Amino acid sequence: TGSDASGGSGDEGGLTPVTLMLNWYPYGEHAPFYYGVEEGIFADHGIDLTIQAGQGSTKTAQAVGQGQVDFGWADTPAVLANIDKGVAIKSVGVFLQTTPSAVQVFADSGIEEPADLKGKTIAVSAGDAPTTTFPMFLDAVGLSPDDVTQQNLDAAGKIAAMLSGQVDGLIGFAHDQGPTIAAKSGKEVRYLRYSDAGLSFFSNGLVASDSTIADDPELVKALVAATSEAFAAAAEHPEDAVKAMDGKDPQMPESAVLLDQWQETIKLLSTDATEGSAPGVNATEDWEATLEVLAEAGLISGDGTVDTYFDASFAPTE
Amino acid sequence: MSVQESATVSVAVHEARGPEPRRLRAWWVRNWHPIVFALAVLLVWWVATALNWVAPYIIPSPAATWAAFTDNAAYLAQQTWVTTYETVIGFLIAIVIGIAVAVVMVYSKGVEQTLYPVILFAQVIPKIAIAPLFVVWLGFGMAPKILVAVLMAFFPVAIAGLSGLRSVDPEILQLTSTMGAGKLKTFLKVRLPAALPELLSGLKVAATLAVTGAVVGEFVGANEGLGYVILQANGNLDTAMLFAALIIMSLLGVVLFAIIQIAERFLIPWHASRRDVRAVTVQA
Amino acid sequence: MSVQESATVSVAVHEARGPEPRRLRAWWVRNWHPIVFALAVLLVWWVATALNWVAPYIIPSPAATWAAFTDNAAYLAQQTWVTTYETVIGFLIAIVIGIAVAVVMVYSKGVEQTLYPVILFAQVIPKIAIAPLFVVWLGFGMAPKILVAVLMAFFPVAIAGLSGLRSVDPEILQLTSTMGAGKLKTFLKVRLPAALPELLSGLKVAATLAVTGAVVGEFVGANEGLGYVILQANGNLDTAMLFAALIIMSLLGVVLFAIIQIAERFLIPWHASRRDVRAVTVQA
Amino acid sequence: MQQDTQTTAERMPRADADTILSIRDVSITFESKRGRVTALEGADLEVERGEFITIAGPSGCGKSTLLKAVAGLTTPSGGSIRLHGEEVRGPRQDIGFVFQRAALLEWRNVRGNILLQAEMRGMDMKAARIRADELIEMTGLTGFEKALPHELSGGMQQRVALCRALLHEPRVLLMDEPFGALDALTRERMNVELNRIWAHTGTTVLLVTHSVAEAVYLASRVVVMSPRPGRILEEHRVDLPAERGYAEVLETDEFHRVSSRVRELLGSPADAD
Amino acid sequence: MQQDTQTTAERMPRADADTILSIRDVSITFESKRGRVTALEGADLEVERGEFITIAGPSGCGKSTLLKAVAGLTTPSGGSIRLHGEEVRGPRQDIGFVFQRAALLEWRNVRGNILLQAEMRGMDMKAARIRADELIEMTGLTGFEKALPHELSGGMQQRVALCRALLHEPRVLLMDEPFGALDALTRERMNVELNRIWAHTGTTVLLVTHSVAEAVYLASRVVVMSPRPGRILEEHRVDLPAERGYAEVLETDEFHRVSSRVRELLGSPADAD
Ligand SMILES: Nc1ncnc2c1ncn2[C@@H]1O[C@H](COP(=O)(O)OP(=O)(O)OP(=O)(O)O)[C@@H](O)[C@H]1O
Ligand SMILES: Nc1ncnc2c1ncn2[C@@H]1O[C@H](COP(=O)(O)OP(=O)(O)OP(=O)(O)O)[C@@H](O)[C@H]1O
Ligand SMILES: [Mg+2]
Ligand SMILES: [Mg+2]
Repeated sequence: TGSDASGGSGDEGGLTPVTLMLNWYPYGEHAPFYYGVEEGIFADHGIDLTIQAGQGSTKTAQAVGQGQVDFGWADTPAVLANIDKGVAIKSVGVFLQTTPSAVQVFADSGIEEPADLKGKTIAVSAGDAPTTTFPMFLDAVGLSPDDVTQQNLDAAGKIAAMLSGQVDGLIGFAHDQGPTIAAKSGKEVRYLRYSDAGLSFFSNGLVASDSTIADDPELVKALVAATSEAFAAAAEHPEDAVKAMDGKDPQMPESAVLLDQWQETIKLLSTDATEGSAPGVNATEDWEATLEVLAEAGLISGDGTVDTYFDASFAPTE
Repeated sequence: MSVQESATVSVAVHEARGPEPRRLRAWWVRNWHPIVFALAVLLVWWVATALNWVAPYIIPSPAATWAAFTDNAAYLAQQTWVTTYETVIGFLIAIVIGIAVAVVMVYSKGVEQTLYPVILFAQVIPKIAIAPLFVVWLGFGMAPKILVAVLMAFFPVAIAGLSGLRSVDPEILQLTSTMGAGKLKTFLKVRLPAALPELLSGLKVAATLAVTGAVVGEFVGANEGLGYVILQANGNLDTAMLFAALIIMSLLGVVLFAIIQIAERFLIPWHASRRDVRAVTVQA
Repeated sequence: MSVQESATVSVAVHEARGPEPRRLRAWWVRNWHPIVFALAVLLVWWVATALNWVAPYIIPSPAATWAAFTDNAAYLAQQTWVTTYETVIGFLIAIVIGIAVAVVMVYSKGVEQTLYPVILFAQVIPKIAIAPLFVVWLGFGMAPKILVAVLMAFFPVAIAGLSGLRSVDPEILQLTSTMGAGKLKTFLKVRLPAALPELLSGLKVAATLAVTGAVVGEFVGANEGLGYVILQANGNLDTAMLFAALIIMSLLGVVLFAIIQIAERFLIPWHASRRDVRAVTVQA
Repeated sequence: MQQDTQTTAERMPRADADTILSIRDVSITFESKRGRVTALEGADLEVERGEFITIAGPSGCGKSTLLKAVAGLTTPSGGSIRLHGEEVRGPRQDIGFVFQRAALLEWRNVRGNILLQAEMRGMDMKAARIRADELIEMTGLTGFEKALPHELSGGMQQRVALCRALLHEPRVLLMDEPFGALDALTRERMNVELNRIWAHTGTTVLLVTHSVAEAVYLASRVVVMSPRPGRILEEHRVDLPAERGYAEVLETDEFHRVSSRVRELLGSPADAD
Repeated sequence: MQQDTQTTAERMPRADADTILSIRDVSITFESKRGRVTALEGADLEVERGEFITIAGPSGCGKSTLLKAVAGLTTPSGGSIRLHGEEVRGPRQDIGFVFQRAALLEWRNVRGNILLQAEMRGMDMKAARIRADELIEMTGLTGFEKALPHELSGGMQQRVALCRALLHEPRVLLMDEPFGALDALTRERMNVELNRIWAHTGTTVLLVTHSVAEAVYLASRVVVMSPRPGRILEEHRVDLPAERGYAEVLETDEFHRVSSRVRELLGSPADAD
């Protein structure tokens, strides 16, 4: 099917077949995986990569935990919450280190800054990380949770509600819904990023099951390394990277949206602490900050340490 | 009840009155199956979670589920009320629309041919897929949830109603046609009662679908109701709460279903399916 | 067909054979309703989108939808095939399970009391809510989708089957009980044929639910199938593709439904509901 | 033929003012996937207001079909039926019909089934209820007013159907073997009641029966039909007073004359049944 | 009572080797929400192998109920019924039963309905088919083998039910007004056929009828029941050869003697019907 993109290139012999489940259907953020396969980066690391669409980070995390796929690409808050609940997985490297969580409004809506959200209605999705941490964002920008009306809606409903003016904005990932809304409405979208309010925590990264980590550390290492290279390469050649997704799935967003999405993603690949490092290099202080935020939001228990959630032995070091 | 026994429409019954323990025993003899079964399910559930056959993030322990109930009793009651309200209103509207559709289809071939594709379409599309439409058209109130409940529930009513209304003994219709009553009267006094047994079995299916419909409607966009509880529990990986909500939902369905079963007793006591209970010979 | 006409079981028909144009006209007279209606719907759709009454991100234009069809013909055909396969398998399993459940419930009061809560539970819980369980247990293949289709479709079969099997004329059962046949034979030769009309109307509901079930199963976790197409289209607000997939789904439901309608013609030609078509007097 | 009878050929249709029902050259052919069955072929019958026509004929000869055609429940394939001077097209409401099968509504009790007639016609319910109780009394169903059809014996069901057809005192009464499931005594009582009703109300009756005695006792004219395809073989006027005692009539020469001719036509021996 | 009849009181149950059916002090009371109806009260009847018992009695007196109790389809409230020496509990399969209502399967055609008996009993189908065709021929249904029940006249349906009960040549035959919807001629033919079958096969028959002539012509013993609650009023042995010509029997003194007594008991006058 369309989403299967096995790395057919490269030498045939010696490649380990690996399945990676994404957090969602393929969109711009995932360009590096396709680009990496096309460029032979994964093959160079001895990996024959199969990319599989996912349906939410929790499902991806649990699929990895159950051994139904080898690796997962999932949102860190969801991963950590699952680990808390006993799913036997660990993060092996977060790539989106600045949260893409943002309140997204139309540029012409009169909402210029977070303070303007007062009295507005914002579409949210119950239970996901951006929604759960929304009160902290409000707090950070000097508003109280009661100042904003939250309307819970499903993913498609959020966008439609915003386009039709029933809500003033929505909460989601800036590099995901934003470009789609802009493309559909023809209007510019303004992002009120959590990170701009000083609230940051990790987003998508690679996860592996405890057993894979124990049984085949070399494979994990190879995958993390290849992914890092692929992200670096894709960040350098955004157009080519997005082009690599062409034809992989007839339903992918149009290329302009994909490119927009990927370029938004590039901005998220590092924090102040990891500025200049290779993609996928995690700083312990960022991990600690993430744990603190998520514990405060109640997404995780707060009892665990970084080691509980993250196996640092695979991430690139430089 | 074997074929042979069930064929013996007139069965002998022993007088049920007697001293307390005897009545209790009689009650137990009649009802032990589901009770024993329910206890067995509870036991398996408890063992499976206690021995960690299934992880708690997949299935919570009975104790955790019970705690979710008690810790959130007031909250759950409030959400249950919302969903119940949507379900009942949706179900009632579905009954009216379903019967109306069945009636016009019985009386007009042209309408039947025209309506069939429409109601099929309405039935087949997954309501979650057209969620954005509901949000845009009906906003965030109860209306879209009720609409989803109606959309899910009216189809079985219409189909069973149609089939029931069609199954009326043609000779009875011939007879009543010589009595010169209008269509409405003939419908109310002949066709509808004759269709009731089948219609009621359609209502049973519809009742369960109305519950599902209301909850799915809440998935689409709601700040309250059991669907919201489920979504949030799913997001928080709070399986205990998830199970609590699912159990309440099921109970809601069971209650609606039971109401129709009881209604059957009053509405179609005459029907063949109930007859063996009634035509009994008395033991001397 | 008015009450009075429909009561006239024996209706006069004119011979249908004649020159071509006459047959065409006869065909048109019989079928104009749905055709005109479909054209009207298309027109309203076209006007509404052309005049921008509804935004294209809510409802795409007919042209855009058609383009989505043609541009992705092969892809859609492939996904349709997957969903069709899941639906059909799920539907067949649901028929078998539904009838089996109805049968054991008819023959044993204890089993009935025990099973009812179970099947009610299975019916009421929204499949999307227990999706993670299916994924965890059955992986990402076709199994969980078929399971959802079965879970959604078997209930109407069981309820209609139960009600149909119960409605057999008690006197006929008395009669056949004097013929000394085993339960199986009595079931196959008496109860099942008598229950068929009702069972078939349950199957109609089940067929549509099987389609919905397969698609909802695909929502849960799939890399192919119409559910995958719909979910992705929804995420991208690609309404043209969404509509294309929804239309295909509906057609799938309509086709299954039509197959049962045709089966009715062969399986229950004797039934009252079909009788007016057959007992006709010839015009001299 | 005998002097005081007319054969179908002799009796020509007249445009009589008093003709309430005129059946002319009626043929009815049923078509099913199995082929065609001609139930009636060229049936002719003129009925005058207030006549009591009894119809006898072999099983399957089209008697029920004829009654249904008169009621407008079956459309003839050929010929014409005029009731009250109007061509019959579609169900007639100015009649009372007792079907061969009791055809009771299984969800209504005895009284409810009888009162259906009144409810459907929008009759005055109070009067109807009184009349229903009279009929229940007359047919010996007292005590079973609240019984459901399946709790009744075959004969009792038939009596309920009879009451239902009589409730609205129709001007034309079509009865298809209304007493077939009754024992001799009950049947006789019903016969006497029916004769009384007919004699006093001037109702026009068409009654199908297999009992020759019943046919002759009740009739002002007995019609005998041929085997399928049904035609009207002979008609015999019964020259007896309108209101008749049962035992007396059975002694009369007229009764014996007509009965034996009818028996002869039906091919049945002597005076068994 | 008359010398050659026994009243119920006189006739004491004997443990006869040849007693095939023994009904002793059987009472049947139906209970419904309306109250109780006692259909039978203290019914006693001993039937010997090869007897032909005809049962007459007023409508609603419990005749059908009695037959159903013998077949094990209704459980008596009191008393005992023994068939072939065994207590009857639950449906009996060693019988043939013609219900008062034809009770045909509406989805099976005439032949299919008759052959149901053979299929259910797992009889040899080839032989059964031949026998079915004989019965169809005998009952005058030839040409309607493929007709569905709703395409048949009332009398034709009844004949199909008759064929179905005869197909397996049961040793005990229970018939509830099997000829009620037939015309005199057909009925007579059926009577003669049934008499022939009985005389040649030694089948034991219990037949309910409202026709006194039929009751006496067919019976080796006529049983008359009282109005509800049904008891057995009198029994009359009919002293005529097993195989009987119809016309001849009607002339015999024995026939007249028994018929008039039965008519008297039933309260019906002279020789109407
Ligand atoms: N709906 C029908 N379809 C096909 N054939 C029919 C239908 N109704 C009646 N017939 C046929 O028409 C013929 C006459 O039937 P009808 O019921 O009028 O007979 P009848 O004289 O009333 O007989 P009986 O005395 O047995 O009631 C029969 O051969 C029957 O098979
Ligand atoms: N299932 C039942 N429930 C309640 N009452 C019943 C039931 N079956 C029969 N009865 C009653 O039992 C009595 C005898 O009925 P049964 O059918 O035996 O009469 P019958 O002698 O066959 O009369 P008929 O000659 O009219 O057929 C009737 O009063 C009837 O109302
Ligand atoms: Mg007839
Ligand atoms: Mg009876």
